[in-house]
Amino acid sequence: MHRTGELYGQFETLEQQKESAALGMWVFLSTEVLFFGGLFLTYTLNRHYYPAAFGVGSNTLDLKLGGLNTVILILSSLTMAMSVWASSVGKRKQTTGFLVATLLLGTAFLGVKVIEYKQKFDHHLVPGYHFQIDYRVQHPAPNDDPKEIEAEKEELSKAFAKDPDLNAHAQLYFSLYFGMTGLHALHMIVGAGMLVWLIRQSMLGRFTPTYNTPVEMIGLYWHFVDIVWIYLFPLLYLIDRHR
Amino acid sequence: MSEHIVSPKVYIGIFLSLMVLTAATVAAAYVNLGPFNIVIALAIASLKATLVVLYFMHARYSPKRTHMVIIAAVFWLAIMLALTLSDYVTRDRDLASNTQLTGMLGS
Amino acid sequence: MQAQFPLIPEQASNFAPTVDLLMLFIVAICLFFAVAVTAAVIYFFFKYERKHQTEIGVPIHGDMRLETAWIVVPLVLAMAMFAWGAVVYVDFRHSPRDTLDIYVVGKQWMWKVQQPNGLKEINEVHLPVDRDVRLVMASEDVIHDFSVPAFRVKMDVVPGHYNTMWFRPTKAGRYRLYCSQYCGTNHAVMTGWITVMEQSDYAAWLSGSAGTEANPLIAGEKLFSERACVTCHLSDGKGRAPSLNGVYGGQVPLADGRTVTADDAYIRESILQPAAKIVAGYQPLMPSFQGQLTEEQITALIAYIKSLQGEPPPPTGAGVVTASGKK
Amino acid sequence: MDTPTSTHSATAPVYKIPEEHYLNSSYGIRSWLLTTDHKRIALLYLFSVTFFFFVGGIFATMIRIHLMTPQGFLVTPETYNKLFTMHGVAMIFFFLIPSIPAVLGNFLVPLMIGAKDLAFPKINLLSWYIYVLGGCFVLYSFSTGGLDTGWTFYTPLSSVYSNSAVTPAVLGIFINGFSSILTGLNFVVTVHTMRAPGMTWFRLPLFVWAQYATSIIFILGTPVIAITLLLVGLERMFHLGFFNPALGGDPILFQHLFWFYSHPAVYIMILPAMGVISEIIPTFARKPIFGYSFIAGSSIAIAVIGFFVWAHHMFLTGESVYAALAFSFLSYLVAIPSAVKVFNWTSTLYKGSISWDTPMLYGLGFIGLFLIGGLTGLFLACLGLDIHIHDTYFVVAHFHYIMVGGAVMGYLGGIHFWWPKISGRLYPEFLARVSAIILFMGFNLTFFPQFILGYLGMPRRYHSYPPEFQVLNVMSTAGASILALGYLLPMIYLIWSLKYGTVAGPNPWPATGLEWKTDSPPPTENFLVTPEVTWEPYDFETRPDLELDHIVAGKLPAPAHGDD
Ligand code: HEA
Ligand code: HEA
Ligand code: HEC
Ligand code: CUA
Ligand SMILES: [Cu+2]
Repeated sequence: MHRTGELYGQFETLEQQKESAALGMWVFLSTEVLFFGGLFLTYTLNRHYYPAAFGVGSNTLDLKLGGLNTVILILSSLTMAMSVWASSVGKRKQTTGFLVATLLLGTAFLGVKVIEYKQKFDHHLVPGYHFQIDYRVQHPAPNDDPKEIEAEKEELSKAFAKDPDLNAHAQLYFSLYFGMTGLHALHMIVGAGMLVWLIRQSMLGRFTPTYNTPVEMIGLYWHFVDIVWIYLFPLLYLIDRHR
Repeated sequence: MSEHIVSPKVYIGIFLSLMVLTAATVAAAYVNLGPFNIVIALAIASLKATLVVLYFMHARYSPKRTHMVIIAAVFWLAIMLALTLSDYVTRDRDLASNTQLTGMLGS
Repeated sequence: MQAQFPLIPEQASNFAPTVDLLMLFIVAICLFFAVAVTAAVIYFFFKYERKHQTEIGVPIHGDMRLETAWIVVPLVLAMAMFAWGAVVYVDFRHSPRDTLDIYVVGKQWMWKVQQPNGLKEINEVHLPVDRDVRLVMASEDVIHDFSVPAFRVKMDVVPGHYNTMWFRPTKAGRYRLYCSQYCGTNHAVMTGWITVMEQSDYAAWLSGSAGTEANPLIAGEKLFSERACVTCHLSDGKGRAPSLNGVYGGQVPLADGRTVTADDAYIRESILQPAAKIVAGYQPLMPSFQGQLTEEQITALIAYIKSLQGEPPPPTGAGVVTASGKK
Repeated sequence: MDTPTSTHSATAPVYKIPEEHYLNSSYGIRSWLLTTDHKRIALLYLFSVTFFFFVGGIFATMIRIHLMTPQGFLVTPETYNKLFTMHGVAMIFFFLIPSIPAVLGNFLVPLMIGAKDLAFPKINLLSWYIYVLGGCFVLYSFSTGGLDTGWTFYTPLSSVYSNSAVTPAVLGIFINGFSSILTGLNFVVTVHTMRAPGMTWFRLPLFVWAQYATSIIFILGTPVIAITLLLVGLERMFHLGFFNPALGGDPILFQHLFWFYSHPAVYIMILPAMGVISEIIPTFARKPIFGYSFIAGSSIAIAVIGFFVWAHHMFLTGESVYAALAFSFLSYLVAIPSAVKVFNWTSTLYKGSISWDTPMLYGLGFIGLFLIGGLTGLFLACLGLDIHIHDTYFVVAHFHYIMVGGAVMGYLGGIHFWWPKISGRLYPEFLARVSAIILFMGFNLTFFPQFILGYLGMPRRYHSYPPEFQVLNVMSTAGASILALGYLLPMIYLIWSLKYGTVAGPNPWPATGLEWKTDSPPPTENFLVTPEVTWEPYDFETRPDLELDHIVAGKLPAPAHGDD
C-alpha cells in the first residue's frame, strides 16, 4: 500500500491509523503476558516443590545489584514516558533527549546484568555439567569475607539437610533465573534497538503532535518490559531474605 | 487514542511512588511473615504494575477496547495458573518413596 | 475365543460391564442426535431442493424458544453423561481396602512386575480371579501406560510420580497387556500377558510348585515362554533380540568386535549378566535374571536353547541398531 | 443430482475477466515475494500449506500401507514412529492451523468488511516469511534424522531420550508460532478498526466472527506453546531439568503447558471451518441464516470456554481426581456452543431454496462428519469411558473425523466457494461433485473402522499389532487410497480451471457478502469506491442487485410439488 505523508494507504484517516497501531500494540503485549506466563507457571510449581533450594538460590543473588537495576529500569520508564509527553506537545529537542536518556539507562541495566551473570559464572551457578551450588563456599576467593562464607556454609548445610537433592533443585532455580532474566534482557535489547531507530527519526524531526505514534508504541513496549521486571525482582531476589 | 496529554508532574509522582513501593517490598522481605511474604511481595508488585499500566501506559485515558485487552491478558494468565495449580494442590499425595518400588527401579 | 468380528473386547474385570454400559448409554444419546440431525438435513435437501433458478428461501431469522430448547436439552444430557462417567472414574481412582498389591515398573521397553512375595516377572502378570488387585506403578525413564482392554483399565506410569490403579479380575484366562503411552522406538512391542488364575492355582503358582517339570527340555521350553524370553527372542529373528536358533555351539560376534563361542557358560552368563557380552548389532536391552531363576531352571533353559538347532535367520528385528545421530 | 437449476445454465450472461486485477497488476517473482496485498499473500499461503498437506499426506499414506499386516511390512519401528510424528506435525502446525485463517481469512477478511487491506500489510507479509522460516527448520529436522516424539512432544521422551532431530523441530514450531500470533493480531485489529461505513458488528459475516474468535486463541494461546517448546529445546541443548524428573522437573507440567495451547488449538482448526459453513449454507439455501447472533456468539463462547478444558487429555496421568472432574465437566460445557451451531445450520435449511452445488455438498459432508467427530468427543470427555479408550485408535478416529472430515472438508468447501472470486473462473462442476463424493466415501471407510479398533483396545502409535485387528486395518488402508484419489482430483481440475474454466463474473452463486460486490478477481485495492453497507447479513429479500426475482420458495407457482 502506498503511503501519503504520514498516512498509510490502507487507512482512511490518521485517527484510524493511530487507533489501529495502539490496539495492535496492546494485543501484542497481551501475547507477551502469556509468553512470560509459561515461565511464571514453571517457576511457581518448582518453587512450591523445592522451597529450600529456591531460598538458597535466591540468597546467592546480589540484592544491591538487583535493587540498583530496579531503580534504573523504573527511571528509564519515567524518561520514556517523558519523551512521549515531549513529542505530543511538540518539544522536539526534549523528545530526543529523553529518548537518549532512556537508551542510556537501558544499556546501564544490561551492563549490570552482565556483571551479575559473570558472578554466577564464576561461582559455577550456571546450569550445566559444572553446576555446583556450594562451589563458592568450597572455593572461596581471597577477597571474600570469611564471615559471609561461614554464614553461607551454614545456610547451605541446613538446606541440604532439608533437601538432599539440593544441587539439582537449585539448578532448576538457576535455569529459571537465567531463562526469565535472559528473556527479559532479550526484550531489553530489542527495545534498545528500536530506541536507536526512534532517536534517529526524532532527530530528523519526524514526530509532531499529530504524528508521534511510533514514540507512543515503543513507549508501551518499554513499559511492559519494565512491568515484567517489577515481578521478576521480588520473585527472584526476595524469596528468603528474612533468614 | 490518547488525545489526553498527561502532565510530567503526574509522571514524576508515579515514579516516586514506584520508588517507595520498591523500598517497601525489599523491607518487607526482611521480615519473616511465613506464607505472607510472598503474598505481600506479589501485592506490591501488582500495585506497581497497575500504576505503570494506568499512567505511564495511559491505560486510564484509553478506550474501552484497550481495557478489554488488558483484562483478557490478565484473565487468561489467571486461568493458566489457577487451573494448572488446581491439579497439583488437590492431588493425592504421591506414595512418596515406596521402598519396594524404588528397589525395583534401575535393577 | 469370541465371534469372528467382535465389537467389544472380552469382559474380564469388575469394570468391564460398567464401562460397556456407560458406553451404550452414550452411544444411545449420540445416535439419537446423529440420526436426528442427519435425517433432517437429508430430508431438507430433497424437500426444499431449488425449483426455480431465481427463487429465494423463506426468510426466517430465528426463534428464541428453539434456541433455548437446543441449549437446555443437550446440556441436561451432557450433565447426565458427565455424572455417570464421574461415578465410574472416582470408583476407579479410589482403590478399596485390603487389595493384593502388585508392583509394576515400566522401562523402555518392558514391564517389570513383582508379586507380593517378591517373585519377579517380566511382561507377564499372574493374578488370582475375584480378588481386588492394586497396581503400584513407577517408571524408570519415560512415560508409559499400563493398559488391559479386557479389564477396561489403564493408567499412565510416570517417572517421578507413583500412580496406582485397581480392578478385580472376574474371569480366568489370558489377556493382552499393552503399553498405551507412546514411549519411543519399541512402544508397540512393550506388550505382554495377564494370566488370571483360579485362586488356588494362583497360590500354587506363587509358591513355585508350578515351575518344576521332570524333563528339563520341556521345563526349559515352558520357562522360555513363561519368563517372556520369547517376546524378545522371536525364532524368526524379527524380535528385539537375536533368534536363538542354532546359536549353541556356534561363534557369536560381539558388539566390541570380539567373538565368543556359545557354550553353556556363555548362555548362562547371557541370562544372568546379559550386559557382560553384547551381541553385535543389538542393544543391551535384556534384563538380568539374576536371582529370579533357580539353578535348576537355568539348566533347563540351557537344555532348551541347545535343542534349538534350526538355521539362524538374518537379524532383521527391532533391536537392530540403525544409524541415527543425536541432534 | 443433475438439477436443471445448476448455476451454469445456458442462459447465464457471458462475463469477461476484468482488464486489471490483483493477479495481473504487476508481474515477476519480486512482485509476489515482496507483495503486501493480502490477496497475494493468501495465495502464497495457499501454495505453502498445500505443500505441507502433501508432505503430511505422503506420510499418512506410508503409515496406512505399513499397517496392512500385523507385523508391519514397510518400515522399521523407528521409521514408523517418525512417520506418524512428522505426519502430525506437518498436518497440524503447518497445514491445518494456518489453512483457513491464513489462506481464506487473509483473502476474505478485508473484502468482507469493505477494507482496502489488513491493518498491517507488512506484518502480514512478515507472518508468511516467519511461517516459511519455521517450515524450513521443520523440514530440516525431517530430512536430517527425522522426528520421533509424537506430535505431542511429551517429556522426558522428547527432551532426553529421543535420538531424533528434536531441537530444530521445536525451534521451527516456536518460530511458526509467531506467524500465527501476528496473523491473529492483524485480524483482530482489522476487524476493530477497518470496517466500512455501515458494517456494524452484527452485520459482520459469520466467517469474520469465526476468524475473530480464532484470533483470540492465536493471540492468547500460541505464546504458551512457543515458550514451552523453547524450554524443551533449551532442556535438550543445555541439559536443563524443567520437565525432566531425573533433575527434579515435572513431566506433567509439560503436558499442562502443552495442552493449554493445544486444546484451544483444535478450535483454531474447527472454528474457521465452521465460519465457512456458516457462509455456504445461507448462500445455497438462499435465506438468512437461522439464529445469526447465536452462531456469532457461540464462536466466541467456544474460543473462551475452549481454554478451560485442556486437562481432559490428561485424565490418566495421575491427575488429581478433583481436577479431572472439573475438566470433564467443562469439556461437556464447551460442546454446547458447537451443538447450537449444528442445530442452527440445520434449521437454516428448513424452507430454503437449496441447490446441490459443490460447496453445499461439502457443507453437507461437514455437518455429518463433524457431528460424528464431535459426538465421539463426548465419549472421550466422559471420565469413566476415557479410562478404556484413552490413547487407542478411538481417539485417532475422533480427531480425524473432526479434523479431516470437518476442518479439511470445510477448507475444501471454502476453496470451491470462493474459487471464482480468487481466480475469476468456475471449476468443472460435475468433476467437483464427483470428487466430493469420493472424498466422503473414502473418508468414512478409512476412519470408521478405527472407532471399533479403538474400542477393541488397539493402542495408537503402534507399528505392529495383534493379528486379530488386521481386517479392520486393511479396511482402513483401502479407504485411505480412495481418500488420496479424492484429494488428487481437486488439485487437478482447480489448476485446469485457471485457464479453461468458465469466466465467473462478480457474483456467480449469487451470495450476499461484500466480497461479491467487487470484480472477480478483485482489483488490488479491493473496492474502487469504499462501499457502504445498508443491508443485513444474508438478506436475499431486499437485494435487487442480486437479480433474483423474489419468488419465495413454495409460495408461488412451482412445478410439481410445492410445500405447506
Ligand atoms: C479440530 C479438532 C478438534 C475438535 C473440534 C475437538 C472437539 C472435541 N474434543 Fe477432541 N481431540 C482432537 C481434536 C479435536 N477435538 C485431537 C487432535 C485429539 C487428540 C490429541 C492427541 O492426543 O494426539 C483430541 C482428543 C480429545 C480428548 C482426549 C482423548 C484422550 O486422549 O483420551 C478428549 C477428551 O475429552 C476430546 C474431547 C473433545 C470434545 C468434548 C470436543 C467438543 O468440542 C465437540 C463438540 C461437538 C459436538 C458435541 C457435536 C455437535 C453437538 C450436537 C449435535 C448436540 C448433541 C450434544 C450434546 C448432547 C452435548 N478430544
Ligand atoms: C490436519 C490434520 C490431519 C490430517 C489432514 C490427517 C490425514 C490423515 N491421517 Fe492423520 N494424524 C493427525 C492429523 C491429521 N491426519 C495427527 C495429529 C495424528 C497423531 C500423530 C501422533 O500420534 O503424534 C495423526 C495420526 C494418524 C494415524 C495414527 C498413527 C498411529 O497412531 O500409529 C493414522 C493411521 O491411519 C493417520 C492416517 C491419516 C490418513 C490416512 C489421512 C488422510 O486424510 C490423508 C490423505 C492425504 C493424502 C494421501 C495426500 C494427498 C493426496 C495425494 C498426494 C495423492 C497422491 C498420493 C497417493 C496416491 C498415495 N493419521
Ligand atoms: C527385553 C528383551 C529380552 C528378554 C525378555 C530376554 N532377552 Fe535374551 N537378549 C536380549 C537382547 C537384546 C540380547 C542381545 C544383546 C545382548 O547380548 O545382551 C539378548 C541375548 C541373549 C543371549 C545371547 C544370544 C546370542 O545370540 O549370543 C541369550 C542366550 C539369551 N539372551 C537368553 C535369554 C533367555 C534364556 C531369556 C529368558 C529367561 C531371555 N534371553 C530374555 C533381550 C532379551
Ligand atoms: Cu512404554 Cu509405550
Ligand atoms: Cu482437547
